[in-house]
Amino acid sequence: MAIDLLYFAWMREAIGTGSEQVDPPVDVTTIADLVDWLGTRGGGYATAFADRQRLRAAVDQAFVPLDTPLAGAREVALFPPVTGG
Amino acid sequence: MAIDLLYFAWMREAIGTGSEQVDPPVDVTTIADLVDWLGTRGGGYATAFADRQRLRAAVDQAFVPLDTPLAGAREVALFPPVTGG
Amino acid sequence: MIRVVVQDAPIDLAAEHALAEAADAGAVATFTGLVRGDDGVTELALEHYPGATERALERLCEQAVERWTLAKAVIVHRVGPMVPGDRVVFVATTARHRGAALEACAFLIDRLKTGAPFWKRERRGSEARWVEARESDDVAAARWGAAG
Amino acid sequence: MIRVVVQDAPIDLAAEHALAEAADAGAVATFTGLVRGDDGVTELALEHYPGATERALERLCEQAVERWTLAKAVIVHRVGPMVPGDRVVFVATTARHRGAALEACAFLIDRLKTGAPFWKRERRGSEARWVEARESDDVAAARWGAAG
Repeated sequence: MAIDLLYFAWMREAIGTGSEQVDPPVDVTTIADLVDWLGTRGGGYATAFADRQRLRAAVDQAFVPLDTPLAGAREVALFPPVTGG
Repeated sequence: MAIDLLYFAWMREAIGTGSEQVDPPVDVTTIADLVDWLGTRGGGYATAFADRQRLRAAVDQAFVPLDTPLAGAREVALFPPVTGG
Repeated sequence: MIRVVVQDAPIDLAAEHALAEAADAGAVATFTGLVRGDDGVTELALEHYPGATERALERLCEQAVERWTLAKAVIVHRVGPMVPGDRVVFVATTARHRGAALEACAFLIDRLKTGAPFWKRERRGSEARWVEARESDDVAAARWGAAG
Repeated sequence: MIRVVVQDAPIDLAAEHALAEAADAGAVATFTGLVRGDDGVTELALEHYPGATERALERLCEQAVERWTLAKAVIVHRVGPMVPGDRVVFVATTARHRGAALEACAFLIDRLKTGAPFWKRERRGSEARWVEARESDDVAAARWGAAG
């Protein structure tokens, strides 16, 4: 099942793109699984997701914890803690 | 000793003037004494100063309690509780 | 920087806010009080004690600047006759951090309500009456500690 | 009335404040965050999550309107590159009484710092770095109770 991924801030810079579409294997059932799977690509992905304490996520534009199931997700965003305002 | 008196808001309206100069007798030593003495004039003065709970004062533009001595005062203002801002 | 103005003219919010801004202090909090027309008021007139008013407002600003280490404190107060929607008072406080700016702004408007010589007279059509002091204002002012 | 705008253009403070004013609610509190240049910053760039940002800010405004019975809640947030002195964010809250307006304004800016997807990158001359999240922002946001 294809998922649109979005990356922001320094994670976007580390990975080298702000968005991509992926089709993870069936055993990737949570956001944490997805991050592990992306991390196996190494390079910028491994750098971006090295520190899980500094990783935040949104599923279909709603902020969620990393153990949230991916079931039905169309858009997943991965980003560092916000620093706005 | 001449003192400039100022009245504000409904006390000014009751008395009929916003300012006047008075020369109270020597036994008028505090603001409370001054108010008593003005009250003996009756009419608007008696009305204005009927309720001491609703009377505030300033001596030379500094807010003070009614038992403050008049010694050396050049300007005394008498007015109701403020309602500004 | 302390700026205190008591004026008959309408309050120019854009100009006053620009004066409150500072590139070395990133947080500006403001409070603006408007004449409310929802309970039939057709005119609000403010009387004040010239000289004493400015002195009282400057004193409040000095206290706020010291207590919250403000870069700027601004109070612009309108007097005379106004209509619903008009700006009666504008308070702005500028600090490096938002907590200080917001608290100092609340302090100034609470204190201004009880510690500065302004009196309001409301008109509803042909009937005018002086506004009575509200106990809730004394309570709000008291939470900041003893009046200075 | 809720107004949420995320824009590249400079924030027009006079126009936004006028939109926040209402003749039937006399108290308008605002907070404006400026780019600070006192620690050598020459440029601040803000990135955001389009769509999710507006949704998050609207949600915050809805919570504030309900909790403090606001007449209006306005958040205008600038994104993209800015220089010291530029306005980054403008928050305005309008209520019948000043306590509600001031508290709601503090709530919105505290929550906005931790609950909306914005990221800051500071430039000092030729060197750029992403701003790290501050624990003090989490503490400030937490004092308003559980995030909604």
